[in-house]
Amino acid sequence: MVNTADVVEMTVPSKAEYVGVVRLTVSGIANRAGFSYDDIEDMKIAVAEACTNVVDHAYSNGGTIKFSCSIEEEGLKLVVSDDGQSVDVVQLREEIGPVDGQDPVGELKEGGLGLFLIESLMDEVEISSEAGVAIVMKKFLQRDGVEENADGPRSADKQKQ
Amino acid sequence: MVNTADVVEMTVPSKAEYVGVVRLTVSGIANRAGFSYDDIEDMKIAVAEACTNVVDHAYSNGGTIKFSCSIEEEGLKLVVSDDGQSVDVVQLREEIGPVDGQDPVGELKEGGLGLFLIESLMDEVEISSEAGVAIVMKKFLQRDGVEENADGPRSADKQKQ
Amino acid sequence: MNLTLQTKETEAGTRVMVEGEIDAYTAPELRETLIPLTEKQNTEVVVDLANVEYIDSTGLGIFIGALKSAHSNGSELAITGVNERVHRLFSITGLDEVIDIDGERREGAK
Amino acid sequence: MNLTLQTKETEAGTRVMVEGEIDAYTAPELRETLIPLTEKQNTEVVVDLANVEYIDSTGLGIFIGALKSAHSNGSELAITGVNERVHRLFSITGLDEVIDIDGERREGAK
Ligand SMILES: Nc1ncnc2c1ncn2[C@@H]1O[C@H](COP(=O)(O)OP(=O)(O)O)[C@@H](O)[C@H]1O
Ligand SMILES: Nc1ncnc2c1ncn2[C@@H]1O[C@H](COP(=O)(O)OP(=O)(O)O)[C@@H](O)[C@H]1O
Repeated sequence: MVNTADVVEMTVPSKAEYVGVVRLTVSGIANRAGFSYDDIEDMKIAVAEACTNVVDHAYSNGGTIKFSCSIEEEGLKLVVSDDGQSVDVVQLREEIGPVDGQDPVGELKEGGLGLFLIESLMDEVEISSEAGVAIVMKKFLQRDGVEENADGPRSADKQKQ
Repeated sequence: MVNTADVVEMTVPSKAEYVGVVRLTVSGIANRAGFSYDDIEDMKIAVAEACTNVVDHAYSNGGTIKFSCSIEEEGLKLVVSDDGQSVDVVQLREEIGPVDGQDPVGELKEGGLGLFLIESLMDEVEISSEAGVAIVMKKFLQRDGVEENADGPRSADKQKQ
Repeated sequence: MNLTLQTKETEAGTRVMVEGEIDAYTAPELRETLIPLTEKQNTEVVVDLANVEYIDSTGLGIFIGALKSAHSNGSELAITGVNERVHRLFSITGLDEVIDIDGERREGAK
Repeated sequence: MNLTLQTKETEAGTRVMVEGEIDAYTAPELRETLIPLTEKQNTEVVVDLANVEYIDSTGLGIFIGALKSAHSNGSELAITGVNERVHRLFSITGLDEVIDIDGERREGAK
């Protein structure tokens, strides 16, 4: 339906009001690419998380969010990037995780779930940071045969508890 | 809500399946910019017509559709452009018009309504052609006081009949 | 963004129920369903657009093509169920003067 | 893309009906409604998410904030009406272990 290696590129101002615009664009592309409702919703969230991070953390004086999507045979490659502040990716990845139900309520953090959700909802995620941050996310079409885990990477931890 | 002079830019392959993706993006931007349902629908159609023209007429060997949208205080400026074949804009404008109800059915043309719809649904339209074609379309926010004519530019002709 | 078509035989001919969006991507499917139906002799094809949320000139062009096809085969094409938005497009483009829409064609061109 | 909030006084406290999408753009509105309600002493705030089509981490963060606020004021926060999609997000992030969702919180952290 959609040919291999088609690319959609987009630039929007780094403001909360445009995150929903990118989300709509993603849902359109994913719909045309033949993804299921659930996969489309997952991608909308993942891309929105990456865009929200740009809005919240990348720039001190405004800038743009860059979004690109390659429609490949195996699925979609979604990239969200910015030219803002750089981060220590290794340290960042160490901090990624869900809420710990053992923590006292008063000590729960209100943020820090964005990257964890991206990791949980997408099939492959790469984060890099040179000038700014780039996050490359993949979702594969028709993972028949591969058992999908509704709880994402979490479930392994849960069994240990 | 949305600040002056924000710009959203987008590039998609010149294929019919991506026209709907651009349309979704337009509806998101126009929603955020505070337009009414009817104005949003009008802009979706106008942008889709311009994109469909790129798909149908611009390239013989494939190419891209460029879409950009400036969110200005007075409203939205929507631009659809391509790097394909050029056209004679003066001649093009002369041919723009609705279906003539006096024509025998057998002589009706099946195409040729795209630019006419764009002219009818948008407040201002400029077409230019140097390398490729660019169409600049404006829709103003809140045209209170200015009487809107549901039938567009057509109505003047109708009264003459 | 997608289109669903359902076809039903009626006493007078055929009824086509259209649901979704009619644009450059989905229009070929509509054309492939509609044109063969209008090529039958002396029949009536009614297209129900009640569940159409979006239509642009590519879709309108399909109806002009179907009208011509019906006409040259001694058949009739009618459109029903159009909402206000869709009606507005048929009316801006003058198509409401040549196609029977909700039984209220204003001027006949034969 | 938009959010609509409706607040109703109940015997036990307040019920907030949320409709639409909760993201970085709409979340501040939800926060401004929700936090003051949870700051009342010894009350119960029930948030009905039955008509929420979309929520992401910004929205989830609001509920963590509301839970903390309720907790420190001796009040209760509960969420109801979540559909499968929304439940999945509360569950992936572990929030279903700390917030009462549809009366079925699994492990209590007090
Ligand atoms: N685009 C970015 N630019 C700069 N820093 C970022 C970017 N994306 C993520 N970060 C950093 O990673 C951290 C974790 O992000 P995330 O998991 O989404 O949680 P949150 O945004 O709620 O803090 C952020 O707090 C921020 O320090
Ligand atoms: N982007 C474009 N590139 C080349 N030619 C174009 C472009 N847009 C419009 N045209 C020309 O203008 C004509 C009228 O366009 P339109 O009113 O949309 O009707 P249609 O596309 O159905 O022919 C087209 O037939 C084509 O020749």
